Amino acid sequence: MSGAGTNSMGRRPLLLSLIDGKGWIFLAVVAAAAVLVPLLNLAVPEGSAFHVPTYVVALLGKYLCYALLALALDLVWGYCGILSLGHGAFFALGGYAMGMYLMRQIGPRGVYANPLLPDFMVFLNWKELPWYWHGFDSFPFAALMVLLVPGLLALVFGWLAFRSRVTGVYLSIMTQAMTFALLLAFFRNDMGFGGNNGLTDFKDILGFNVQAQTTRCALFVATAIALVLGYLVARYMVTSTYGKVLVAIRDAESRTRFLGYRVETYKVVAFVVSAMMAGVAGALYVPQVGIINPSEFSPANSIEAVIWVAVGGRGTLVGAALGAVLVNFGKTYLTGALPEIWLFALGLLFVVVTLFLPKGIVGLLTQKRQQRQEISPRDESLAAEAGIGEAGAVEGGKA
Amino acid sequence: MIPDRGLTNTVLYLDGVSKTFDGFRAINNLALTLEHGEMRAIIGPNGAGKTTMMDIITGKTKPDEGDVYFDGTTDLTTLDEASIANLGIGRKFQKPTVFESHTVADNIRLALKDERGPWSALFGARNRIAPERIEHILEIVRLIDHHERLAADLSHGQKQWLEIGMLLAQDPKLLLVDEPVAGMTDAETADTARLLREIARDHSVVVVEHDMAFVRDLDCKVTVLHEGSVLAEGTIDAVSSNERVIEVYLGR
Amino acid sequence: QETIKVGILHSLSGTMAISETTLKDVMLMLIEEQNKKGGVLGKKLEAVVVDPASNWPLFAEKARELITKDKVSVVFGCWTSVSRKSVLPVFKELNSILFYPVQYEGEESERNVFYTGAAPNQQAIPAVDYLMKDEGVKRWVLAGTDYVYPRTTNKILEAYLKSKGVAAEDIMINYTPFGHSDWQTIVADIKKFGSAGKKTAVVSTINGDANVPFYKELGNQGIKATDIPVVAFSVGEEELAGLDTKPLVGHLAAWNYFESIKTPANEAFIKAWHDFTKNPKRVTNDPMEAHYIGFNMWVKAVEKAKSTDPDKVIAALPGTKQDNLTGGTSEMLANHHITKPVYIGEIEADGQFDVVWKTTELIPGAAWSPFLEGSKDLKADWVELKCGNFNTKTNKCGGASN
Amino acid sequence: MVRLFALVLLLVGAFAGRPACAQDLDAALAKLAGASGYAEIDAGVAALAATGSPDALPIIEALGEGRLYVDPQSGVLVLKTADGRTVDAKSGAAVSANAAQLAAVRVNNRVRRAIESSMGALRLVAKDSAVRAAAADAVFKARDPAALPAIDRALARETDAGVKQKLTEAQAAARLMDGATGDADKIAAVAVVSKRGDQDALSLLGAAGAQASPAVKPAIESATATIQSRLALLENVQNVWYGISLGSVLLLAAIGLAITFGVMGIINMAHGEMVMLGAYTTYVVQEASRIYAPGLFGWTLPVAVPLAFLIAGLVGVLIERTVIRYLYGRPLETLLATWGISLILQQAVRSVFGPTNREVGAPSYMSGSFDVFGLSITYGRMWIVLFSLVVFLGLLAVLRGTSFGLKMRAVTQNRRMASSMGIRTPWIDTFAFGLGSGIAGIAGVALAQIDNVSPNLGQGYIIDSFLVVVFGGVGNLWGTLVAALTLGVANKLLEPFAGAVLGKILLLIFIILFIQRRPRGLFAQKGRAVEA
Amino acid sequence: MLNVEAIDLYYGASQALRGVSLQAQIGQVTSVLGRNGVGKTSLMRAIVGQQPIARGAVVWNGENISKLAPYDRARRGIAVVPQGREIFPLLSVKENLETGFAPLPAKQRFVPPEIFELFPVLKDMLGRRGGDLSGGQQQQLAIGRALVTRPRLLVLDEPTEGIQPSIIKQIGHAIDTLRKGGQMAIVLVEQYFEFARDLCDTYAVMDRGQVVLAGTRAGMVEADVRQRLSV
Ligand SMILES: Nc1ncnc2c1ncn2[C@@H]1O[C@H](COP(=O)(O)OP(=O)(O)OP(=O)(O)O)[C@@H](O)[C@H]1O
Ligand SMILES: Nc1ncnc2c1ncn2[C@@H]1O[C@H](COP(=O)(O)OP(=O)(O)OP(=O)(O)O)[C@@H](O)[C@H]1O
Ligand SMILES: [Mg+2]
Ligand SMILES: [Mg+2]
Repeated sequence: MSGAGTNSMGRRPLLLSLIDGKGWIFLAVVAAAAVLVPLLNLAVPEGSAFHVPTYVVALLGKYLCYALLALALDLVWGYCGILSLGHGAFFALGGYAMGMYLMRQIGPRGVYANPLLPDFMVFLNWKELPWYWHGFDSFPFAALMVLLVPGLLALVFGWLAFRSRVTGVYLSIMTQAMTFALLLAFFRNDMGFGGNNGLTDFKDILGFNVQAQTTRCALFVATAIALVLGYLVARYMVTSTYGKVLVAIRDAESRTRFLGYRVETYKVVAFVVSAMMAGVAGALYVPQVGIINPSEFSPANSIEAVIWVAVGGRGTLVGAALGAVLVNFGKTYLTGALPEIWLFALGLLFVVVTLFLPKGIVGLLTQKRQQRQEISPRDESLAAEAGIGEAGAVEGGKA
Repeated sequence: MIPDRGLTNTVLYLDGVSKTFDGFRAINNLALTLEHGEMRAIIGPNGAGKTTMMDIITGKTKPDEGDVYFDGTTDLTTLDEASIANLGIGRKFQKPTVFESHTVADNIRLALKDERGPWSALFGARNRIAPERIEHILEIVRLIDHHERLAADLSHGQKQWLEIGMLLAQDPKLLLVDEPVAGMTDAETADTARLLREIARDHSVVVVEHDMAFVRDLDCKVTVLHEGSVLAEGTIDAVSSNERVIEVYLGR
Repeated sequence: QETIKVGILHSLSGTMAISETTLKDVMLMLIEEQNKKGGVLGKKLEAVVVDPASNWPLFAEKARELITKDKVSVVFGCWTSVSRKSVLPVFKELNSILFYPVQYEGEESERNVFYTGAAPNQQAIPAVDYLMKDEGVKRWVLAGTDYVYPRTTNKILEAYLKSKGVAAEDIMINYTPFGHSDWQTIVADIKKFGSAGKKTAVVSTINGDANVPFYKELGNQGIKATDIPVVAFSVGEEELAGLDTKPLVGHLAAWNYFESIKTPANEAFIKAWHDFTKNPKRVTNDPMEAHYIGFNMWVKAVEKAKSTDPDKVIAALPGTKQDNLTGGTSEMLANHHITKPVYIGEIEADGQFDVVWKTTELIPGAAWSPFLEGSKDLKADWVELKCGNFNTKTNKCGGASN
Repeated sequence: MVRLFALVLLLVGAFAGRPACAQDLDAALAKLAGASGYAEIDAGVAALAATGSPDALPIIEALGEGRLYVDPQSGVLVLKTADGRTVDAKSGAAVSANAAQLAAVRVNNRVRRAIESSMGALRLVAKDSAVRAAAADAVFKARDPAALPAIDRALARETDAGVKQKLTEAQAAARLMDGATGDADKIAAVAVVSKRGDQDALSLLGAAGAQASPAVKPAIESATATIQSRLALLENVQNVWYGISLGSVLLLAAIGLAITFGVMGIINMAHGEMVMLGAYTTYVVQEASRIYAPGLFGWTLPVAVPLAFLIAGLVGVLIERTVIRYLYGRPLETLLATWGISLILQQAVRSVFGPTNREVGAPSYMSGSFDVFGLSITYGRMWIVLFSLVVFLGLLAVLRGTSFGLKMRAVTQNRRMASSMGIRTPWIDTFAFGLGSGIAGIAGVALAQIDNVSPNLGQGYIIDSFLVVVFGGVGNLWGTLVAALTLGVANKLLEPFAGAVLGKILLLIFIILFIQRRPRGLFAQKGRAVEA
Repeated sequence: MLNVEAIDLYYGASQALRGVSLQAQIGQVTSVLGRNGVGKTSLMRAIVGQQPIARGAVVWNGENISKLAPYDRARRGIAVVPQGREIFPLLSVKENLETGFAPLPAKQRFVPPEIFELFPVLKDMLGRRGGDLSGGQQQQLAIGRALVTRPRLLVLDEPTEGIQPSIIKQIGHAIDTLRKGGQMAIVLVEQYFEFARDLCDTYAVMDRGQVVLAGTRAGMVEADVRQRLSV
């Protein structure tokens, strides 16, 4: 008997206590990818078997962006029980901030050769740049906005919702309503974000051609770094006492209050950090895929992100990232290989994962530690968290 | 209404408190005062309003009318749960509620008295809590062998103990303990009484129980609630020989 | 045996599958037929089908995959403008060829893209002309889905109508979201607008799915074509197949092709289509014809260039001629648009269109509209000027650097 | 057109007077048969109508319905009768003609209008009073002074009060546009029109005002103002009705979800696909009717409703048995699984029925509209509103009036304990999910009337459905009803000011803010029980 | 009669019961005693089927019911008052009681009036949601609910928890009456030693997942039992 709490934090060096076994594997894989992929793309000649084609670099870059988004989502969902069905909104806002910067970089090279206005504005007879477009020609400003805009939205939304104790499905559906409202708003051409067509036809980023092979590799590496940083930040948060409080909130929100924790501030902090991470993911995504358009706000996209997390394993961080990469790889592969019936395959995959891997892929790997019975109390607490606890009554007692 | 000067010495002051749920008066013009360092046992029939009273004190329920003051000056009716807890009011719930996906040790860790803000939780002292403090408490509540288990896996009685441990860890000025010995063996009950008496030396304690032997062990003033207001108050012997108390509560 | 690969980039799932799946099928048919004729340059053609799933970034990704991984020589694909915009940079970067078969808002001419659908001047303007002259329409409702194609088309039409002396209060413009399904208020508004005593018509750029509930509501509120005709640019045979057309008889559509036009070429095409799909009820429509024209032009250009090398094919395409299905010969122009006839058809009870008007000659597609401020000075010419947006005022090729 | 109309009316007069002239008919038919271009066909119709021959009406009718052909060899007009025989247009004698060779006489909107008005006038003296009323309405809208004599005559003969009123209005309209009518008559006419008070009256007054004499003008102006204010009021009422009908659609879409999600706690992303299955069932039923029993088309919806319930319900049962039942106690995972199922169902329908829209028609009782106090209500919408209420009440009865409802709620609140109370939990789960799915299927039948029947149908409703259920308060059926109607009406009241897009955005923001005040929906459960 | 034959029960990897055997005769009360966490509740769950057993058998009236679902056991006359009350929070008191109708034939579907005599408060609160009741009221409801099913085996897991003394006495009387009716076997888990002792015919004391002491009330040595119950 070693006594309680020997593994408590603060006794071990920070990094060691921060990262567990699967974390190391994850970091190693991402780091290896960050080094190898550009190397094999740039240094190995095209004919060689080891050459990584540029399109694969772009593809992997996209997956990593999704992985970061999934990570952000897992932080709030896995650890704090906030099932956000609107995280795509933060991703898209980050994307738009970056997109606006990229648009401004086009300068007079647009089809109408207007030095100030992006093509779609000329096209719709806009005479001057709307005020909210100012400043986006500067990268630092845009980068700031990538963090600030999603963060601010999360702050306002979160502050309102958490203070009013909107929880469970109510919160989920409100996040969905939020992203849906943004979707409709960005669709409107009058909003000045290019309407349905969105922002596209980018030329330069920081003076480098976005389509150049080297730029792509650089963007890939930047994404990998962002993912690692995102992982470390998230990991730091969840392993600190803060993370324990988050989990406590997830399990029994009101009990946490009676211990004196301000649940709403804890939630808002997690939500804002998560939104900023999602924003960064979106910002890195845009130059790599070459377009940002309102469909990124579509509720289905956000739901898909939730699904990546679930497939990988909720509440594991690494699992979220893994799920994002795997599902998207599956999608890429299946849409090419089985274009006519890939939805069957994907749908089946989701069903099978839920039935046979209740804790996701990562759960499968670490399963032996916690085999669980059919209905254990913890499942019920999950139910309560989803707001299903109160879902039972069609008519209240007094109806 | 601000309580008069003489009451500033009270740790808890309730007066004229009422609470109605859908037309049902659960608390009815309730008055209760608790001195600093006092222990008080509260008994009363099921549904008398004991738990509701605790709900009102801890901010879970807002009273329809009446004064609720802590430390003589702080109006509790205007504060939320977290602020009240941070004033130094801790509570054990009637139905044990613990953090099921945390280990027993972490449950205690989260309860330990310390800064409660997210910054301190992220960067501050909360990450450097000495394990001895946790061990000490687990020792007291006899869960030391279970410290690594998830709270979800505890039996009902073990959860009761864990909640008592969390209350101890919180080290509040005022402890509200709702049915602490339900589901404990007689020996454990006696232990718990001893533990509470010890705590009461430098804390104020309100205990709700139906176990008369336990209440007797506590050896303190007893308040009997009935239909939301005080029916009788006094020593255990005095109240248990009160005819009304026998009629509505103890039975013959 | 070595083959020439042809990429097909149409959504087979998601919201656009409704429209695009047919185009994938017609491409497969055309390729099969060409192979029966011996293929191209002595090689067989091989179709590579992918599903971009109505997801715009996925369009770009799949385009990249087709070009770099599958090494296709040409891609036929896209429907929405945004999907085209999404793949554009990819085609430019990797220097490949895209044939785009759908009517669109114009304002674009790219070296790597060939636009076989109608530009606004090949659809919208003739339709309005017809209504004005033949139906005596004086009041106009421009109803559209809120995205770039309707916005632009309506801008062009508004300018055009005003130039014809239509007063501002006689034009009502209305935008709705994608997939709008509750049309009660708007149809009632149209009815109200139309009861001001002047002959009124609706010019609809309502997109895709929203059309069915729109027409159903028109029928329910009893707006008949004889009262307020609706002329649509996105409603073709395929869309009508999902509607009970009896209440809609007489409403109009403007296209460059109708299945009902009786020419030997068209009849052969329809027969081949029915045989290929083994479904005698499958209808044909305008974008299918656009692919037919585009595909044949590409074949001719490849044969002319004796190579599938994109640069050579791009150079060979302008000037290529191809008989269209409705009688007449379309030509690929230097601005990468083609010449097309314009037909106005009235909806018939059997879900087909009855052509009530057509242009006497083929109309050349214009990339840039003279009715728009920003583009009236622009000119596209990939043969002489090698520029898609040459500014005739400054004599410079705008945005040429890329 | 006006000219044509005059002709027709002349001829209406002629009916009473002299017998039709056979040569006129021959000439007119020849004209029609030889016509090239719409203008000539138009003229042919006019000539035909002008003959006043009783034989003209069926020919014009056939033309309007596209059943009139020219035999290119003989140049004779033939028509196909309703039962498919080919007969000589004039004599009605059967002719044997090669159907493929016959060239249809073509119509466009212009010709169609001519046909309509000529038939309208011909029908002013028809036997059926409904036909006469419709004809009078058409004449009102045409407001042609030349029609005055015919109207007067018809008025004199008219016995039906309703038709008489309509004829009076038509007369007033014609008088207002007539230069020859005196000011006093005109002012009287204004009064008649003003009483009618609808959009058509307003547009008539607008047109009349332009050519009115100074004496009449004030009357017209004040009448216009009255009508306008009345219409403005009416418009609000009309918008509320639109809102209710939108609300009923939302209710239908959401009500099944109120069970699978609201009561059972399954985050059922495949709900929309159940609605879609119901819609496709309707399509299949109608298709079968089209092929096998065209006469029974009106019955397709009553047949489709139970069938859709069964099919969607069975699919629901299947899903529950194979997937969902392993997920109780893991509500969040149901999101993942049902999302997968929804993809599969979508693709399955796409594979079976193809990706394009399928045609679901409206039986006669579902089409058209009627007026109550100037409010125009379409039959389809009215039935849908009623239908949604019936479904709602039916469900309410099942949940409150039967032990099934109680068991279902017990099972979701505490599965283990419910089982120990002797409730067959698996059965309850299966039936409940089947019921929710079945009701979604029923909704599909109704939604097929107003929306696309395509594999994407369900996706269009899923977000709104969740929003409605949550806004109303999860688990509260009344809440679902109120939420659906509130959202519907709010949407429709916002739309005229903000437009469809902005209106929807504002509504979403409103909901988000509203939930801050009531974090558990409109009909929130409160108290200890909820937190327990 | 109930016969629990050497059952093992696991929660995941951890074993909660090791070869536990227990008998309960019709017309008798069998008390199960033990400290916290020794496996009493686990044993009850095994009997009513809320937790599967790994080995051994639960035999009720000669039938091995080990594999039956809880609702099938309920249909064979087994009812449970679980630890922690587990009432349906959003159902009204009336509805909570009516859940007990499920295994009953139609003519027995009413709440026996004795239940309201025993717990008058339930009658006053029929319309209130179960979850709104006070702790003790919920416990009374849980007992009442079990009695609605007219059980022949009644499993009571700490039924007096949170109940006021006068009603505890009444519950004692009620259990006594039920026993005397001779129709019912009663298994009672109780920490309140005197209560358990006074009521039982036979008893079993558990420790660490095993039965360590068992016998009839007559042969009970109180000191031994008390020692097992203290720490
Ligand atoms: N939200 C509510 N709605 C309706 N009634 C309520 C609500 N909360 C409490 N009550 C009622 O108020 C009364 C007081 O309940 P309370 O829980 O305070 O009793 P108690 O004294 O703690 O009883 P016990 O000894 O059984 O725990 C009870 O009758 C209960 O049913
Ligand atoms: N759901 C569960 N998952 C894992 N372990 C559990 C679970 N429930 C109980 N246990 C463990 O099984 C053992 C026996 O628990 P049980 O609940 O049967 O005890 P008990 O005798 O009823 O105790 P109490 O008097 O506290 O109610 C305990 O060690 C407990 O920690
Ligand atoms: Mg209590
Ligand atoms: Mg127990």
